[in-house]
Amino acid sequence: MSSVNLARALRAIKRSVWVYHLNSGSCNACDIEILDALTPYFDVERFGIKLVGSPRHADLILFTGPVTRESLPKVVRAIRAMPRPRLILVLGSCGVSGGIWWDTYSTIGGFKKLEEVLRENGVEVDRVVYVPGCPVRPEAIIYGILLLLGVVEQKVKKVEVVASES
Amino acid sequence: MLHSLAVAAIQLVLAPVYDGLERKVRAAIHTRIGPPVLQTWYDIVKLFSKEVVVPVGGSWYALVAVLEMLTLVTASVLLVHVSSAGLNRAALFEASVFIVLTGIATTLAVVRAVSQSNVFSVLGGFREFSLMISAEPFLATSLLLLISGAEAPASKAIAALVLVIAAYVISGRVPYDIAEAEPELASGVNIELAGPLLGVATLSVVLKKFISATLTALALTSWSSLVGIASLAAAALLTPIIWIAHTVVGTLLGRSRVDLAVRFLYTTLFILSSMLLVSYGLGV
Amino acid sequence: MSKGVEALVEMVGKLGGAVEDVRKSEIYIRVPREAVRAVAKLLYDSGAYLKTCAGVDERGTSGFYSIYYIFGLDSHGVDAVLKVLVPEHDPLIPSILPEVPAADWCELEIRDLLGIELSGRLTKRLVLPEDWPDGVYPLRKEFRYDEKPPRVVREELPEEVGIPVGPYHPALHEPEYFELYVEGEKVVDVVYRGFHVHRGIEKLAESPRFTYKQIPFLAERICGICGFVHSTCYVMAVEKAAGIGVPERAEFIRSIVLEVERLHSHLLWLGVAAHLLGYDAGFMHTWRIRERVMVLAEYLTGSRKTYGINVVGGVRKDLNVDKIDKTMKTVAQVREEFKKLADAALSVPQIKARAVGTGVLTKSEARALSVVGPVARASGLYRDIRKDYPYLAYRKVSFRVPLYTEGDNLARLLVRVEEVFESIEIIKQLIDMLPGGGIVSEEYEIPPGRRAVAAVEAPRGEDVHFVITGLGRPYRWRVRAPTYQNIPALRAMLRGTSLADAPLTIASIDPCFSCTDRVLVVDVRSSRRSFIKLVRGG
Amino acid sequence: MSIARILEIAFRTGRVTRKYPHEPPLLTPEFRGAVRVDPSKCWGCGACVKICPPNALSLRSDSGREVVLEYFVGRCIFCGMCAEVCPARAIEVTKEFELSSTSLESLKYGVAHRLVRCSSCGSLVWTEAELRAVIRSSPVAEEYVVLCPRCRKTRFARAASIRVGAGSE
Repeated sequence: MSSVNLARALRAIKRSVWVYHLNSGSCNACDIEILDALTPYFDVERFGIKLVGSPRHADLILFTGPVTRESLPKVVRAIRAMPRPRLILVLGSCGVSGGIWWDTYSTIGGFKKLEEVLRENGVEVDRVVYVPGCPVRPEAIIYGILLLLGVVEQKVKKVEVVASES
Repeated sequence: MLHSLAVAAIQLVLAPVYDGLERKVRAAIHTRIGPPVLQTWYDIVKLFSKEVVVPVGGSWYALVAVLEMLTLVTASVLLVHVSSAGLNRAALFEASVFIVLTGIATTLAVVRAVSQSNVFSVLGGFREFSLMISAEPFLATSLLLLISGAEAPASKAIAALVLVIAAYVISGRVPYDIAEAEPELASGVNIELAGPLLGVATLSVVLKKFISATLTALALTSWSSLVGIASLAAAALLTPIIWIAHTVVGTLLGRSRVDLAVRFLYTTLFILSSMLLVSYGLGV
Repeated sequence: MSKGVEALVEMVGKLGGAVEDVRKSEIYIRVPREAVRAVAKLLYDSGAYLKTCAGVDERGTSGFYSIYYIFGLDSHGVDAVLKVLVPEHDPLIPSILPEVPAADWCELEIRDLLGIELSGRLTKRLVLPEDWPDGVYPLRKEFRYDEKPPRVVREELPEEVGIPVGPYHPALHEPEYFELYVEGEKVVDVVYRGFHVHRGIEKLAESPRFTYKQIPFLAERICGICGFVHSTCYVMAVEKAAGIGVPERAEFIRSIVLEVERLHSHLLWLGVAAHLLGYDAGFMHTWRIRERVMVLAEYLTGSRKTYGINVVGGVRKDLNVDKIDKTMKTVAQVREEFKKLADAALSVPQIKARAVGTGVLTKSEARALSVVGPVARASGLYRDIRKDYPYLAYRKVSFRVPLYTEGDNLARLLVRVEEVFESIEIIKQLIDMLPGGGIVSEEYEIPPGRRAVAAVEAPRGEDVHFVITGLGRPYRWRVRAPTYQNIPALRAMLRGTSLADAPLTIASIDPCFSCTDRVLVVDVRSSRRSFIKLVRGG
Repeated sequence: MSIARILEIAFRTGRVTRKYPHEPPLLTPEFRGAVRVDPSKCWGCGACVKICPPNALSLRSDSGREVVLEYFVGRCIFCGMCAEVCPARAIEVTKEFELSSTSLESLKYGVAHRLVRCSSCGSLVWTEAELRAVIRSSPVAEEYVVLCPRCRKTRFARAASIRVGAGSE
């Protein structure tokens, strides 16, 4: 598929989102919160969200971790295996920006850098939503997915104000 | 013919709804809300809207998946015939063909799985095969005996019991979901499928559950003398109830291991079937 | 020093060891390079466990590389720390692996990160990424923490063809994996391929980006499940090294939060175990109960997971009446609910059938590999840091250490079930005895060149931190997580089990970086090493 | 049948699911979410930048005439240390966790501070806000306030030496 009708694809998965969890070397905190989102208090199955075992089955990748050097090639392969449109929810401050490890020798520093590598390898990503948190709360994960599907509005925006005495 | 097509269509529509109901009930036992009742339908519709990824083995492989689903639909329609005949000798032919077709469907699934170079898929295929040989022969015996006139109460009861157990096994629920056991095989036999093909496979899965529930309904109504529409109605009413009962049983148990499962099923079903043959022979 | 320890030290002296420093719970002994193997054998044979070994680039201060071997004399509550000097021009140490099987990984790590060669054993790359160039050693001081050496393309091993399909199980996703060699459905051998989560933490802590005050937050992110253990262990090591007194109330708060963490961690694991056994109702209900603990943790500390309340000298958040009340209520509820659930779950026939007699680790294997935590306790080793080296408020509470001798998956499961109840009792006692006063002492100085070993009993077992202080930040900070010690035991546990039981067995050590989801299966019967590829044709 | 006891547990417990986002999240009063920098209080001193473990807070100076304190919530670890060390109490830890965004840029929040020239050497050292805070809080002689620390030191040393008579030698 060369071009992807994103709006149509999003409409198609609105009631049934199958997610694949991809960990690129995170500390596990975001990962257990992903699991937590499945359990009774949060129960993401009520939105039709289901965790699947293979990127082939996935509509959306839940991406965690700062992308360690060792995991990089494997992460690229996993994302490539996902059918288009490739939707990615980047969870946690590590994934978003490399987090506390953003400049160490054995991580590449988050999804932004990974995107470059993906592009070099000819793997296109169709839509990315960043979900900061350390770790991300289950509710933040739900919010992120709903934002990606266009159900809720984005709350944050870039702000730069001039300091002033009130 | 038209009648059969209508039956097939109704089943195809209903089975995913029942599956949605199953997920809802399971969620309730988990103390959570769970998905909408139509969730399985949403899943299938979505899968059909996705890109077709032809797995290794090419279109032949895809054909096997579709064929498997069609076989199951046919088997399911035949089962309805058997049921409307009220477990009568008249339906012996349909019942025999039904048994052959379920066997073919499982074989197709196994072939599809083991033809992959994916080890998980291959292992899943072998597990499916082990389960098949430990359940389907007994299913065949008990069903045929019930139809061909096991009149005596003891024989009838044992045959019904064997049928209930075997039917549960082919429903593919815990503890017998080992062919796709997620933890070790990551959806095993279906691992290589995606998009519409996975949708077809999902339909196969729910159809198997449908067949399983109908078979159980048959076993339970084998005492009644309902025929025709009345018998159909009874089966139609019982099917969702049995489906839910199956669900509850599934939630209470853990997954078995292939060697344990085969040993357990073989010993249990073998003993029961032997008793059945003896009682049938004695006419009690 | 007790009599037994004295006698031991004397024997070490005869082999050439010289006592450098004797502290309350540590003895530092300088050992000549040639004698290290003999000394290690002596200590190991006399019942000591190897806690870890650590290489330090001390060329800047002493002109040598130093290798520290930390042996735990558990029955005396004392650590014997051997120090071996390695000259710069001859970076080689004799391996102690033949005497101490537990030294396997930490020796390889020294080789990888510090470039010290090992004699008398097989070596391979363990920690550094596959594409890392040879001759670049991150823990040498001249290496900058944010250097990114160029990729080296090595001949790709068949193992590297791809991530094996999918997460091996959806419960514990991490890019770690094992290669299971199977015969039909039976596992005949296991090779661990891991360290995908190597993030360079120890080096980062030495970098100018961090100070003593900030490292607890870094330590907490070593592991997202038992992070508080790491931050506690780090601050304890620094406090011990610098002789900083911590208010008693802070010690109590740390202990309470540690036990809260153990509760959530054990419940997490038990839920995952239920899921692995296909008993999803057990998973859902366990996690429902666990959610109460998560909410409590957030209420006590401000975060559901990475609590962030540890600082050198104490804690940042105090307990008040409301929090105490909520804690007592929560643990009482958890106790009641979990009791009922455990009864129901343990009666599920498949759980018994699949956990009994699978993944057995015998006591002698457990001893040889110095395994820790519930894994050790399930194999009949009475090891618990809270009892052996009492720290924080643990010397003031009474609790039982569950002990099983079967060494199978069920034993490890039951140890954790019982520990849930013990943790609840500990929390209740600590709350009852909670002393008043401040929660942090801020008047302190951390002089450089001090050393200390601290250990904390994490949910997964003993966590060890070794600190050498420096200016503004540690000169060297060595972390040894419990899983590090337990993973090598998996080889013994997995051999002979069936493939279906492999996930539970791997999970049964409660791996911190759980490895179960990346497994390569190789069928040796068909003599075809059929690696699983993720990507086909695309 | 004790395996069926799970049904009883389930029945007694009922449904525990929170219908987030239609129901409020499971937050406690202690939860640490994103921090908020109050532009009317911030001095731009950089104490928070120094303590921030992941470098989520930074001071950047594009033009040289101003510095911007930038908070990048995408790197924040929500430890709240910045709020603890802020001398102006300008940083507040909020309960905000719905921070999802389709771009990294919208995760940034900046407070720009104009810099003040040292009246003696002309170098840019203080921010306006810092200067105001200094004037408010400490009784520094007017002439020192507008100086950079270096010039202050020289000026003070000269003044002191005059006072003790060292200058007259």
